[in-house]
Amino acid sequence: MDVIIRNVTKGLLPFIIVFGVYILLHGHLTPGGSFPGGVIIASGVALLAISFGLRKAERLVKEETAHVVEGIVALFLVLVVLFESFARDMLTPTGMAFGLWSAQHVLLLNVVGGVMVSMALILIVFLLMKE
Amino acid sequence: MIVYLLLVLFAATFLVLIVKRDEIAIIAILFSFFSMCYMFMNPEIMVFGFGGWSPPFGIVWVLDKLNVFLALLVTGISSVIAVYSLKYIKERRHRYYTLLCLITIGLLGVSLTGDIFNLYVFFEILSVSSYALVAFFLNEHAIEGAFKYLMVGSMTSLFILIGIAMLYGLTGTLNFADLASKISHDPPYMVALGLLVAGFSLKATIVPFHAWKPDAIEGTPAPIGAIFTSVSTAIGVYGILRILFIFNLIQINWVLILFGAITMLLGALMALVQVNVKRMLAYSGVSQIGYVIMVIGFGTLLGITSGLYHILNNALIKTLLFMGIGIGIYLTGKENLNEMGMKNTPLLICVGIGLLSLSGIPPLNGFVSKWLIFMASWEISPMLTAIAIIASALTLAYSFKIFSAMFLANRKIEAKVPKILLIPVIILTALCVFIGVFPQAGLNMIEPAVNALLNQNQYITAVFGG
Amino acid sequence: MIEVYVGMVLIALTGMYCMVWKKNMIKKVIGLGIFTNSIHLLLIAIGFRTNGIPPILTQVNADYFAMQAVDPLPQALVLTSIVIQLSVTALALGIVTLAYRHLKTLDTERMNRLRG
Amino acid sequence: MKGFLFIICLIALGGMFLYVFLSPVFGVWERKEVADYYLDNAFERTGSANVVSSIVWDFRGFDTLGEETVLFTAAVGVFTIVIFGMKRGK
Repeated sequence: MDVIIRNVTKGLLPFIIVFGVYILLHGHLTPGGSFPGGVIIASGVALLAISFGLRKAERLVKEETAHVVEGIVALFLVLVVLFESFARDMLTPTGMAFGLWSAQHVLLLNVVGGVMVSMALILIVFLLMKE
Repeated sequence: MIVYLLLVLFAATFLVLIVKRDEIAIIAILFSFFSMCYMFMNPEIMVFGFGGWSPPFGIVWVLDKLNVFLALLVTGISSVIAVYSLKYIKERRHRYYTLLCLITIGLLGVSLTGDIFNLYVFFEILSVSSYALVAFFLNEHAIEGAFKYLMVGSMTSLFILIGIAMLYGLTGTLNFADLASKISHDPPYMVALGLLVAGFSLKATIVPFHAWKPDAIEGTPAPIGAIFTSVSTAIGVYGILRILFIFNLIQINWVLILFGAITMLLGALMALVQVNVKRMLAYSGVSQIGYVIMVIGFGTLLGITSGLYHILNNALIKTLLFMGIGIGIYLTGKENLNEMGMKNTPLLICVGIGLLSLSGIPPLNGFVSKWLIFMASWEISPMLTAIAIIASALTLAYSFKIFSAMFLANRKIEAKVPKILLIPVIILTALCVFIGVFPQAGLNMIEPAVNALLNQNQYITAVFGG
Repeated sequence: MIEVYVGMVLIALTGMYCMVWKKNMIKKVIGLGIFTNSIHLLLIAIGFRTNGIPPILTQVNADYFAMQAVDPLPQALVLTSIVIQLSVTALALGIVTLAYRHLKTLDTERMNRLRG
Repeated sequence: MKGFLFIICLIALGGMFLYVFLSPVFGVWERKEVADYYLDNAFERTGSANVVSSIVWDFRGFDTLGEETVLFTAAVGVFTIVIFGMKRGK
């Protein structure tokens, strides 16, 4: 890719990832949640892969790593979601209303689900880009 | 109990890839089978609300007799196939077992859920893992079959999604029991019913939607072909039954009878002209599902009993045959009927019993359900009995074709069969003979399921009362 | 609301036409995407309410929230459905790349003829 | 000829859809007690101000679990197809 896209990517990539993390963390307060946040993070990495080539992007996240992290995170997700069934009384809100800490389990699940979505999408994009 | 079952299955799915041990998947699937056996003993309807929410607001899994019967069948067939595949699949086995666990989760979820959108999600788990497994061998047949199946399958599951959206717009709820109490028989509801039934009839392979199946099965490994023709079709029929149950429309239905009769005849005729053994068995599966759809269309007690009985028998026989013929493919490497001659006495006995049972010869299980089907159709119209008998005769013809090609051919390969491939086949053969000799054993399993299906009020009170 | 439903039906028919009639594999996958998105449009339209507000509680709209917010359930269903759609599309594109690598064509008719 | 029949079928299907969507019982708010329950109780019971988020991860969290499983399945499937297909193709 040409020099403009490379330089723009270099400048924008940290902001894209920070924006994705922001959306993940505020999923229970503002529009968004696990899926949009994960997609934003993954699209940042995909932009890196398009402009600098697959080699460079694989230095950030390896395919095998993405696959294994995805599996572990999915396992954790299963544990938490099934745990909700038994812990209904423990999940009543405790923190300040409209604060970041107001719905702990939704926050946790949003972040974990976002990691899962971003890893899966990074993996799929890398695989489909292979020659 | 349900939660532990799901936890074990999901954990096995993710662990197989990380730890790279196939035994985890086999143990998990066997565990699910035994826990379903335990739940089958329980006489009451069990309701489990996920997340601790009460029925119309959260997702519930309802375990009535029909559900549990299907889940028992599904996990049983899956565990037999999981054991068989340990030797049959030679490469990329971890990925194969991951996908097998996922397909089991999908089948179990579709059969046990009590929420219509949850059903769609699990249906998609089932479909996506099926597409991946069809493409598993990565040759030309596999690619073509997988792409065709993916296109047709995703289109019909989108029909299901439109049907769900229509039902939500019309009633404002997604729970089966709540839907059942709010649905009327006005024309807009009937459109939603039609879309949902069309969506499920792809998995059940009723005639206008049958074309993907032989193509898909031609490319798959033989054990996955067994899953497609036995339990996957059973899940499709279960979906149709459950939708009719929600609409309280289990009564005589000439559309289902017509399509069932066409499916039955066309499947048998198409099976007769095939040369590839997997394609032949795939068309045979289409034909057997035709019987089931026809008798479900009768809506009588005898009709539904014989239909469910035939689902059970078809699952056992088709799995047995696919596994037996899979051993032949494993040994000779050929799928063409003319090149498959071999010599092995235990395999000959097992496949012979399977083929006889498929065509309905008396002391075997295929005869029992076919006899019940003939009786049920005689009550409605003798014409239908005649059609069923013609299809049955065609079944005998192509069964003999398979048998003669495999065991009576001139070119014979002396072969030694690995034990782990033969044991599941022998277990299934024993089951076939057992049900044939003691038909009451099968009937005792099915009668509670039929009663659950015909009694809608019991379901609604169990979901909302408990 | 009529125009939304009519538009949804038109988009759905376009998607179905692409999926069934086009011979190119990539075009078929695009048709699948169009069809799915029309259903998402339908689901969002079902939750519509005149003068509706987004189903997000703030300190400002707390007193009239339950009276005016649109139906949140179809939006959650659409989120789920989007992810499923994405997975199916990813798998379809994987199969298409595989097909192109093996058969050197994207035309479904030629694919059928190649293997005879 | 085949194309003509196909177009007729599509139009019939579209007409059927429109018949349902334009019927007076479709999408009426009075029927939606489930939606009202979510709007009334989501904040008190789960603490999440975004009602959609609380439905996705709490009320119908099991659906979302299934959805993530579909994503995992697709990742495994694409991995199987692409990586091993590349080795096979060469």
